[in-house]
Amino acid sequence: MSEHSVPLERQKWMYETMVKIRHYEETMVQVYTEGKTPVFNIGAGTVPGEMHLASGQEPAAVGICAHLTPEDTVTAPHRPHHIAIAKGVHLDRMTAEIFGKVSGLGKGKGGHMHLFDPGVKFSCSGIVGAGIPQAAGAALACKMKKQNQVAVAFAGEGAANSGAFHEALNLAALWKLPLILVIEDNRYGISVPKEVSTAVKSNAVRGSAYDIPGYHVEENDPLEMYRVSEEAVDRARKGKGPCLIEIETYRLLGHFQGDPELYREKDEVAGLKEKDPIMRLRQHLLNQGVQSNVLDTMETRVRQAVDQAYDFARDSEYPDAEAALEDVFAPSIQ
Amino acid sequence: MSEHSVPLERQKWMYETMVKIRHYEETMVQVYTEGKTPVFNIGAGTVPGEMHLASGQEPAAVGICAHLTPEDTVTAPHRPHHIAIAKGVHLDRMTAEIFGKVSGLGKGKGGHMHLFDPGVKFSCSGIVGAGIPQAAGAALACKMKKQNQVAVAFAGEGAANSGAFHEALNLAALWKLPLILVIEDNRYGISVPKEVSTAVKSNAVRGSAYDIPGYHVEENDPLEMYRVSEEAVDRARKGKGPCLIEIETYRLLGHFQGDPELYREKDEVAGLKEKDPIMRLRQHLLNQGVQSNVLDTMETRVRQAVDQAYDFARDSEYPDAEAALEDVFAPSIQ
Amino acid sequence: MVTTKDRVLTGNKALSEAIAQEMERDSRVFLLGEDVGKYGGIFGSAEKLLDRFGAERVMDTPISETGFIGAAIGAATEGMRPIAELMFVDFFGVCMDQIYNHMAKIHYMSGGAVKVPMVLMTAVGGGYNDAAQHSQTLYATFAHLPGMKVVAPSTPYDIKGMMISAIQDDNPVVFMFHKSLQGLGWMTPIDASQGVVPEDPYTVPLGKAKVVREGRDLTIVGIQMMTHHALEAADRLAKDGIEAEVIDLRSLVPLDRETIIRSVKKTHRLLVVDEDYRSCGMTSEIAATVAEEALYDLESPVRRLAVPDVPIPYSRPLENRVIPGVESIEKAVQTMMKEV
Amino acid sequence: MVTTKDRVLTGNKALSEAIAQEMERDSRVFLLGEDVGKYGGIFGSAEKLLDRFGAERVMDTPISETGFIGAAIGAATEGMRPIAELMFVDFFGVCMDQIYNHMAKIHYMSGGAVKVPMVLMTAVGGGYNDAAQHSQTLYATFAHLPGMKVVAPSTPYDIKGMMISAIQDDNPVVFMFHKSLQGLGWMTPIDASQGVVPEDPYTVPLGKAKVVREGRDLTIVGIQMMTHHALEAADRLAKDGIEAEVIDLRSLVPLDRETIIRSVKKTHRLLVVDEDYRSCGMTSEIAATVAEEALYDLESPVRRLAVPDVPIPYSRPLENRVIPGVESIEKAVQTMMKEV
Ligand SMILES: Cc1ncc(C[n+]2csc(CCOP(=O)(O)OP(=O)(O)O)c2C)c(N)n1
Ligand SMILES: Cc1ncc(C[n+]2csc(CCOP(=O)(O)OP(=O)(O)O)c2C)c(N)n1
Ligand SMILES: [Mg+2]
Ligand SMILES: [Mg+2]
Repeated sequence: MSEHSVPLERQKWMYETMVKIRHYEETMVQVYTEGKTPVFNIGAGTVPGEMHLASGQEPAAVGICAHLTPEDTVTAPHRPHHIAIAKGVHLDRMTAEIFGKVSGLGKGKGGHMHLFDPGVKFSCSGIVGAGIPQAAGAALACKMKKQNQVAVAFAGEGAANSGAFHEALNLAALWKLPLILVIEDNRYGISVPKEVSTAVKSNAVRGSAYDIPGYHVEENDPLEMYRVSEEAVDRARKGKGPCLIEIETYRLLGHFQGDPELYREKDEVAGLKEKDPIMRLRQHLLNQGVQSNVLDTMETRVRQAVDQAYDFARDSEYPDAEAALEDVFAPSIQ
Repeated sequence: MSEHSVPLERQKWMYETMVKIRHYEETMVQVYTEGKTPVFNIGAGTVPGEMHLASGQEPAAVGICAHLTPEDTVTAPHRPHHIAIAKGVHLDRMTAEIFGKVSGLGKGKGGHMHLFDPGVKFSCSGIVGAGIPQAAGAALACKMKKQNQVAVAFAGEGAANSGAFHEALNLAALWKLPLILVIEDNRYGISVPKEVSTAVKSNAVRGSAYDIPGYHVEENDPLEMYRVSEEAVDRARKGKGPCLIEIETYRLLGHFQGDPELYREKDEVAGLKEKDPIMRLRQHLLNQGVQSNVLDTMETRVRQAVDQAYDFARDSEYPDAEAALEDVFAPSIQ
Repeated sequence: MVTTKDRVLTGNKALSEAIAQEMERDSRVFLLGEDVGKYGGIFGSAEKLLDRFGAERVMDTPISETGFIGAAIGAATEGMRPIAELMFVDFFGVCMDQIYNHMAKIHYMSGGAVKVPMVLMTAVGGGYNDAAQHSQTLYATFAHLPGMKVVAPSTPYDIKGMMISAIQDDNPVVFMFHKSLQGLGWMTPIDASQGVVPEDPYTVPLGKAKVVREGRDLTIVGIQMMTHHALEAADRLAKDGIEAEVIDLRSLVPLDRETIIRSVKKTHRLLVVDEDYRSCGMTSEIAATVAEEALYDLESPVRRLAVPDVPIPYSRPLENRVIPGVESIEKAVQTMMKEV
Repeated sequence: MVTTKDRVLTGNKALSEAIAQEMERDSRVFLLGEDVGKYGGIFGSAEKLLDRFGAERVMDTPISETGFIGAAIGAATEGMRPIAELMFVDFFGVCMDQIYNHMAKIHYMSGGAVKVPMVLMTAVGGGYNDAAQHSQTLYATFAHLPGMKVVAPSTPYDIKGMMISAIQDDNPVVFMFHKSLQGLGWMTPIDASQGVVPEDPYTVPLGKAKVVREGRDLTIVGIQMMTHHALEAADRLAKDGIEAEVIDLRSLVPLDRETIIRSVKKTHRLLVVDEDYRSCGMTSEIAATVAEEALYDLESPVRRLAVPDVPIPYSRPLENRVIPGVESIEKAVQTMMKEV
């Protein structure tokens, strides 16, 4: 892991945030099974519906969000929690949304794939690729408003084969939009390995189809992600246009909870766990002289925040059934 | 104009076919105005509806179709006549279709943008980009049938910014399909110049996004198109996979007939006419010692074929109105 | 009555004037789409806007409908008020995901926290032999899916007023203009494509149908071109003593069921005329509404005229066969009046 | 009566068996889609097919629906007989152009010269809290547009028989299977997802509705899950002396209007229940058909139950509110029987 130029404070923030994300996702693994045992039933329990967790993919989220402000826009795909947390989405209301509670970000209407927090300009959606043009539009708005905000779209490596990817990148390049596309290459789109879906090894080469830089981050390295993102965000803020970053990352869990994962060898995940980026960054911080009790304090703090969010969600009320008919249209007058 | 290795017979065929296409399109310019003067009304006259002509773009069509057999598939876009003629579509029935007659390829149901001649595996459509995945599917069928046919998709440079382009090329590259994508860069998508629509100068570079060759043919050169296509078709037939060819070509007429062409300078077309590829190839043939009366005879022959096609169309009957309700579904049993 | 002081505009000029006035008023409004710049929109929706507002607010786009409509959504959620033009409604299939899963649902999915104030403007309609992929109206394709307002005005006056309302609306509005009603120099000139349009900005509410001809014998509901055909048929029928009430639907979503039901309760007969496909179309919805809410007021079965579930054929006699016209309306009414 | 000799299969096994048998019979049949290989289809439609037929005929695709559905069309016009899986019908918006402008229209536009013998198979339905972009049925979105057959079977027997018919049909067929009726191990187990399925190949005709319960008091038309809810409601209503006739629609295009009308002429009352959106939906089309063709047979207004034109919300009480269920059907019937 190279270390050039990542300020210690940022490293600590990344570490803390990755721990927070991991604890969030691991808690969700548990919560999601509530009411689904002994027989797994996707529609039952505390949290029903599909659940796409991102344990292992923390570096993609923290490495770039470290450079963003609440005024920068982020769109995320169906696997959104790590990105939402790194972007600073309201954790209590996000969790309540996932629980389907009225105190949730979307009053329970959106759910885990549809988290909207306009306070920090975060959104996500369940349609692969769809967030990329929308982020381009947010970047266009930044440009039109002549502010120096940027927009970041996250997408999986599978999404890089969707038409939306191509159309949005061409637009962004053409209009020199402050857009950064982060491709989280976790090797799979559900069960389909990258080499079965993608004609090129690295999507970074696809930058040349739009005459924009394509960066490649190896080995799920949060510090390298930080450095590359710094350049990418800086370019975008300065009006130098879009770029794409592909990061090699790892999905420690199934595509969704309940995935039998028959498409990968059992020991693949064991191998990935040995390379856990959180452990690696922790070791790296210790190597730099950070005291382990400092890290422990951080861990305790974020664990508490996560646990509190789950408590908040649990203690909240379900929406009234009739609320289903509201919010189709906003009051018309602007 | 370089000349290496194009057999004279093929040069003559290209010349003859280009003359045929040009005469076809110039006749259509006239026929299309029938019933539309003094006031132009798109829905009136002998041939109603939109009319996209390809005068000037002959080299793209003949340069590659010179390498194809009736068993190879071609899909064309909304500007299809030159390609159809080069592919050997039944000219009488094609013209009758454009006239809306019952003797037409589609019994008058399709029209100028929807010409289907399964006899020579030609089809076209009015939706930009849509033919590319379909050609990939035809190429897939060739591969599955273990025959050495290929499929060629034609598209405008504007279409190279559509999602269909990206998805189809990735598929074709991944599956090593015998697909050749020909991009006719006529500088405009309707009124929008290439530099306003496309983030790269040449779409040839986009081949690298799929790890396939991208060829670039300059200056609307039919012989160069022939040579590049030879390599492309040969690769495809040998199972070496897809490629894309972009040819710089020129649209001598408006996007459609009736286009006021306010988006380009008047003298642009005059300049293009001076570089007319048909004149250039004629001169080239004369330089190689072909007698001008040989060329004259060819010209007369194809002019007659074209005129006959228009006569056929004119003399044919309109379909019975009730036929509109037929052909929605084929008889169900295969 | 048109006085000499009244300004007569074509549909397209009413439309581009509405956009210009809103762009003038509100710097957040901008326009993007294919050929909206120098060309001014293939159907004249953006006439002269580039000259007036420049290329930053009147943006030609690549042929990337998912890309630029998606971008409009992203810009709208960031507080801009984009108008995106989908050149022909027939092309919806390359970008429908952005339209129906995002533009239309973000407000709901966010529990009302995010607004998507944008207009998706698109040309609809046939009648000039542009065949199966360039002649559709697809009204019901949009009206079936929740979360977007869908309007289809039929006069220059309503075009201007409803476009201004659409731009000012905080919701996504699909604004369908009919090619034949744009009054373009290269289409069949028809009276209906011209009309009196006040110069000052004004709004016409979205969601209200309009009785455009009073009558006692039956109700004809029309949409856009079909309203004009219905009016002409009504004039002919009046000579036979049949007085048709004609309703111009104007808005598909919200649907003004009250106006329709009120009329049917008066006339006791209903014919719905639609340029869209018949099955699961606006004719179905309106007929069903009446069967639910005014069944006992009907004195004869509901009748529907629409494209008979075939793609739009190219050849003139074939297209004429499938798109309802004055004649087919007249005939349908005559038959209905004999039914009891 | 199920005898010990009868084989009971889940919906997904009936479906994958149909595909396997057709692939066995006809070497032109192949399958492509996301996760149809090792995974066997997210909803089990392709269970064990990869092992049996290999990766050349059971092809995992990239997430490129326009690409691979377009490719299926191209292969079909070249004489292959592809089955393409669109994982969730909700994703139609990224590929609808290929589906409705090409797959569905090529036969017509070519004047019958080109055939497009393919199946577009897709999962529909909600009820397990998968929210606005993964819970729709969108029946009418497809049924509105001409040129494709659209079927929605509700029993394992019909799933197998109709899939075999669909594959053998020379037309494009949109085959919608309902997730809850696949009998998957990770969904709520319901009786309706299992049924007797003969091992030998057989066909069930496309385009025929089926009376699945006879009754004299009213007709309930259901589609897929809604048919099962209607049957359960009918059993409950029978205890109150109300005998509902229940029709399983099975095929949306062609629509079997005769079976519906025949039933309404007998029962004189109609309730249509649909898991799709209400406006311009199948409920509209069926209600309109009856208002046209059996108006005088109706003894009370037609009633429709469907998703009330809102996106499908995530939270359990909200989703339950908008998707019709046994209770809401029962209540609607009780109200109807009091109406005259
Ligand atoms: C347009 C579309 N097609 C298919 C799907 C179903 N789907 C959901 S996630 C997914 C895989 C996505 O893979 P990738 O982009 O690599 O993201 P990852 O799940 O690996 O994070 C698929 C196919 C979808 N949601 N949207
Ligand atoms: C999906 C789609 N979007 C827009 C159009 C409208 N349209 C027809 S042709 C055309 C321009 C095409 O440009 P190009 O691909 O360069 O082909 P050319 O017309 O120059 O031959 C456009 C925008 C369409 N037919 N389909
Ligand atoms: Mg992935
Ligand atoms: Mg062009």
